[in-house]
Amino acid sequence: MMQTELIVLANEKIADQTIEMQLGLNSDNLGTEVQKFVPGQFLHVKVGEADTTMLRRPISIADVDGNGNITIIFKISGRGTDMLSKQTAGSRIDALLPCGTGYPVDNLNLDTALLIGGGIGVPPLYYLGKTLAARGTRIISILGFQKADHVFYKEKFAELGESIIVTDDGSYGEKGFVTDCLKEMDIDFDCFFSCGPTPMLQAVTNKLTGRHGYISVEQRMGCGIGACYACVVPAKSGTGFKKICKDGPVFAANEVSL
Amino acid sequence: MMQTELIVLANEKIADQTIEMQLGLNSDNLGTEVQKFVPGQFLHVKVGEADTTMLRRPISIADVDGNGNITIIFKISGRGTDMLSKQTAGSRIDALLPCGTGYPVDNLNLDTALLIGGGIGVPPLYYLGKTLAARGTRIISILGFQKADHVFYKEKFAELGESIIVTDDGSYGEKGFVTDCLKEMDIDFDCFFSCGPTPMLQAVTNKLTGRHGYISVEQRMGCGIGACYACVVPAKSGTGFKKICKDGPVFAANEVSL
Amino acid sequence: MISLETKLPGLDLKNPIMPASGCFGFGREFSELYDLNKLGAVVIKAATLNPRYGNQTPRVAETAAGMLNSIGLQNPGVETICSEELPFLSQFKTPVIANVAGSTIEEYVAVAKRLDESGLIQALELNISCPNVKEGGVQFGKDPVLAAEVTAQVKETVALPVYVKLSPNTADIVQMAKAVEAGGADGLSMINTLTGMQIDLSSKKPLLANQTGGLSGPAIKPVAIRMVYEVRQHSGLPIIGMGGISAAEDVLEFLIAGASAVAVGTANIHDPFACVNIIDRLPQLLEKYGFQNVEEAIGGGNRNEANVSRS
Amino acid sequence: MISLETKLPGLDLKNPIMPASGCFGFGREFSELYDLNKLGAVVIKAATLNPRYGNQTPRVAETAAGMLNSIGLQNPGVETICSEELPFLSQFKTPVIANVAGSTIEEYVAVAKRLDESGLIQALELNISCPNVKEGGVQFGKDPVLAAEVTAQVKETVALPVYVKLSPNTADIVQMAKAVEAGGADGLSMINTLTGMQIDLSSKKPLLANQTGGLSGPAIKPVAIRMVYEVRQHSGLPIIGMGGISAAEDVLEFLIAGASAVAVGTANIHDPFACVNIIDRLPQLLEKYGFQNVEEAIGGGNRNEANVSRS
Ligand SMILES: Cc1cc2nc3c(=O)[nH]c(=O)nc-3n(C[C@H](O)[C@H](O)[C@H](O)COP(=O)(O)OP(=O)(O)OC[C@H]3O[C@@H](n4cnc5c(N)ncnc54)[C@H](O)[C@@H]3O)c2cc1C
Ligand SMILES: Cc1cc2nc3c(=O)[nH]c(=O)nc-3n(C[C@H](O)[C@H](O)[C@H](O)COP(=O)(O)OP(=O)(O)OC[C@H]3O[C@@H](n4cnc5c(N)ncnc54)[C@H](O)[C@@H]3O)c2cc1C
Ligand SMILES: Cc1cc2nc3c(=O)[nH]c(=O)nc-3n(C[C@H](O)[C@H](O)[C@H](O)COP(=O)(O)O)c2cc1C
Ligand SMILES: Cc1cc2nc3c(=O)[nH]c(=O)nc-3n(C[C@H](O)[C@H](O)[C@H](O)COP(=O)(O)O)c2cc1C
Ligand code: FES
Ligand code: FES
Repeated sequence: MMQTELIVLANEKIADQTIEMQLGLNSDNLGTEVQKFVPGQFLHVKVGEADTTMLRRPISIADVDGNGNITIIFKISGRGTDMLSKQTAGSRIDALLPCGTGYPVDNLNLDTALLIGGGIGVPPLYYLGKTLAARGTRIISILGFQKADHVFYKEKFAELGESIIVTDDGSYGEKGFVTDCLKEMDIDFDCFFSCGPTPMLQAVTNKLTGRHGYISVEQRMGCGIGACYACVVPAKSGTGFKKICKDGPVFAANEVSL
Repeated sequence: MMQTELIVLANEKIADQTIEMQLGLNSDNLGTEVQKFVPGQFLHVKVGEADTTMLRRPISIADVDGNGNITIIFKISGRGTDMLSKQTAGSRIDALLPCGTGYPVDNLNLDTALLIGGGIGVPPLYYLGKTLAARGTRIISILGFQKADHVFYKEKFAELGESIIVTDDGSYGEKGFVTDCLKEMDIDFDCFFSCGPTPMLQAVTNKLTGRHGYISVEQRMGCGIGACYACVVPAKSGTGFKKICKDGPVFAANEVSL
Repeated sequence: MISLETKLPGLDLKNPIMPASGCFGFGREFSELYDLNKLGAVVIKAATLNPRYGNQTPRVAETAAGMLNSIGLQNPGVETICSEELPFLSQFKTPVIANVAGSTIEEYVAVAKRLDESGLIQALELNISCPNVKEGGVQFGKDPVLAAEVTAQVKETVALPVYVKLSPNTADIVQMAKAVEAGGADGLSMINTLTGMQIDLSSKKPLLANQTGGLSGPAIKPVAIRMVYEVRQHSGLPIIGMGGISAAEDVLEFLIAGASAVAVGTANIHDPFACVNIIDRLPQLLEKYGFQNVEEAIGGGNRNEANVSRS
Repeated sequence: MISLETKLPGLDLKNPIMPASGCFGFGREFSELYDLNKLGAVVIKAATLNPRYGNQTPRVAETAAGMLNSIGLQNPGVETICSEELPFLSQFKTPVIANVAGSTIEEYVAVAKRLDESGLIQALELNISCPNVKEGGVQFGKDPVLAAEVTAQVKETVALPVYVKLSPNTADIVQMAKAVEAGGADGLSMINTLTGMQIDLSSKKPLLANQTGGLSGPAIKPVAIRMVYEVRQHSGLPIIGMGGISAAEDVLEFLIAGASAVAVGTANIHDPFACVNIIDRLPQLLEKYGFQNVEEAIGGGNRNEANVSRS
């Protein structure tokens, strides 16, 4: 984990209030480091100074390309993401990276992976899907968005495999929640991977109890590196706890109590 | 007095850490209003948001041109003036204006005016000198600066009349303080006008006790409009007080206790 | 149409926004900028029995998301206020709340009485919390017994509703609130400033001539919200909330925490149109968060906690 | 060469900068970013007798120039801290100060004793000021008699120097300082956080699960400076100053106000290199303001006030 300045290479609006940002490294030496970043890990981004925005914002790694450039996708949902969205090509962004523990892709040997994402939980699943697909895993994705103009990366996920999109109001794809799809369809998969708001994760893990799977958990964070205890989640086994920013954000589905 | 947005027309460094900035009005209707601004009045400038810089910065009007454009000259001496110095052509600046009571130029009929300025107290004297000169008054100015690279507007003051420049270290003009010049020279004048740091004003008023004159007083300000009582100075006559931002910053030399 | 009306003892407010005492003088300067009829009420600068010059300058310093002031209750004295300032304000259809300070109970009572008799104000705000002058009532603000006593004596003398302005420089704000409630207060104003200091690195001394000053502005908002919320759980008195309000969102935070109206102080210094901008924005914001009117938002956060006791 | 060395009871510091308790865990994470030998000292997260899970999440909120936290003294318990965390820190040539919390005097004493016996720390910091757990010692921080008592009993039990960490949520910080001085404290740490709250407009409830949290960051610096300055006038105890430090200028402000060393809390969360950046910048800044070394700057603002009494 390191602190570095990333350089904004591109800033594009890809859906309502949703920005895709390409970030480059300020040193070539780091390129190979970035290649080792694991899907599910995140950047902890300083979006302003202490007087405007004291806390860093956690944003998932949505992709890493062959040059070590990083893609993030985020929704403008408050002051910090609004400030971040105004950073254009050439701006420098202070980030801690890579933060947290991602999906254990190296230890998995899967035929079929089911990705279940909701809203701003979708971005890390793209990097995950791409990584798994490159290893020959078949990818099925179910992605939920609020409505049509919130949808992004539909083509990109379609390229990875079968992809179903649902919207809360049916304005794009199926109407309903991702869990409705789980109910209706009889999908064959070895392992599921889910990222999205906590109520969605609860619904998904309830529906898929007993299945092998991983979830990525959200929480308000302080340090983002495991030092402040802001972001804990109770471990399912007894009285312990896990730090989302360090032990997570990815946990085995049966590891933590949501 | 009004609140308005001024548009930065030009931003030029004219001496060490010293910026000359041209500000235009965002509406043509105000042009004639600005022509009425009195030398010695100031702008109360919002240099950032409440979380970075809560208090506005008072900056004197250094000139007003025929189009109603305003010139300010300021020294970068802290966070606020540093932020202000970064505003380039096209930026908009929220200002209260005109603030305070200026030199009573309309009520004066002078043969010779002596302007005594120090450092960032020099700017308002330029607008004063220009206004008086236009009415046929002979202008003599004594301007003090720290050292050579702090000097600005020497040609402009020379155009107005006789102009003596002193620096603390003698690196430009005479070595010493403005009061040294007062001592050495036998200047004939009807009225003096002084603006600069409080110790200088004290020295000047001591030296020129009994002479007809005006001084412009500095103090840390809150509202800048007379509502908060941050900026008072004791009146010489007994127990009263004056608000620098409203009754001043210009006072008759014997009106207030420094 | 979202209604902004709210009622407090003695005050029928067209909207819950008023400038806080000390940041608005006696209204004259602001009346050059906008129509004071737009305001819910006006709270004037503290009045004392005799004119006060206040502290030495410098009196203000800028801090992170806030400021320090050590004005020291400068004011022309209650007599001049009644004869010269209040008549000016009475041209507006906006209730006036007079902030009262003193060094002794007798002074509080005398000032309150004079203001009451003037017939030109609608409520009193007892400032038992000015941190900037030793004899500025701050001892009343730290001691619940004294606080109750000064409240009771003023209440005995005047017919006007009495709001007591509490200091945040206390370990137990609820105790103070209950004390003045027992003393007969009609409402609470909270909070005044937190005592703070800034060191000037060049002179190696406190920047303010008075050494300490009162911290205000967004920096203190979390403390103010906490105190309003806590007091609301334990006292039935209506609260005029303040401390760091600079946007309509902040007003809503105070209303939900339990304030029935709010005062805006420091924000006026940063932006003299702060109050009117907030008033203009408030209806839209209430609507966004599902409130039909201001009354509905008040205490919105405490609904589930049920019993607001009157103990 | 400007010397940054400063001496406090039990602590020979190579520089006056240490991370504040709770913002640095037990140092492991930060040791991945820089060499902890650079620090003047390390203050570890609060230790209690048994492991504590702490409060529910969310536990942090952002405020104007600050943040609220309601961690609630989560820690693995003093036993695990001694066996697993302190040995890690002892590889560095940097003194370790252990922050001690408890619900009873007995718990404070037991935790302090265990830490003392470990031989792995250089000083204790009694946290009698955590606002985030009812049984977190906060009652000790509000009551001078209890504060003196817990200090005295810990002092009786341990050989290590004892610093007592004071809460700013009090009407009279000097009284608290004098009480713990009388109880035998070797030094003071000040300040802990101010109790605050944020309302989440969407849910219409306090954002933090614990409702209230501790306000820290630049927002509170003026309160901290004032308290350090006031206490310095009335107590001879050395002070570790903290509250809102994010730059070397802030450190100098604390030193001049009367602190002998400082702790940096929230700034580490904003920028994990905050402490080392400040340490790097400090010599140049001391020079700029005419100080030959850190010792000279301490209390620089109080020189004319003369007699720092020991009463
Ligand atoms: C591990 C992790 C990965 C994430 N990845 C992404 C991503 O790839 N794309 C994306 O759009 N969003 C992502 N989020 C959510 C993102 O962090 C929040 O939307 C963002 O912090 C909101 O900041 P703001 O300034 O816009 O909102 P504000 O409301 O101004 O934020 C105030 C504070 O609350 C925190 N906060 C508010 N909402 C959230 C939230 N949902 N989760 C965590 N903290 C929050 C902020 O970080 C900040 O500290 C992720 C969150 C986590 C924990
Ligand atoms: C009526 C008046 C007219 C002025 N005209 C000019 C001018 O034309 N050109 C110019 O360069 N300067 C002028 N000044 C001084 C100018 O206001 C300060 O230099 C400026 O406010 C410093 O702000 P800062 O952010 O750079 O410093 P900081 O130290 O960051 O300021 C912190 C706070 O202190 C206040 N402050 C600091 N120094 C002064 C000071 N000398 N006077 C008043 N407030 C101060 C600031 O306004 C701010 O509130 C004038 C001051 C007054 C009172
Ligand atoms: C410059 C200034 C002067 C003040 N004068 C008074 C006063 O005379 N009486 C009083 O009760 N409060 C006074 N206050 C406190 C404010 O009324 C208010 O309680 C406090 O500033 C918190 O609100 P804010 O953060 O919106 O400023 C003053 C505050 C400031 C900044
Ligand atoms: C996340 C967090 C956790 C904290 N935990 C503790 C703690 O365990 N013990 C303690 O004495 N203080 C704790 N504090 C208080 C800090 O040590 C410090 O006193 C306070 O935050 C003020 O300093 P700052 O403004 O630099 O953060 C904590 C503060 C924060 C922000
Ligand atoms: S955010 Fe600090 S421990 Fe996770
Ligand atoms: S600055 Fe407010 S009265 Fe002058």
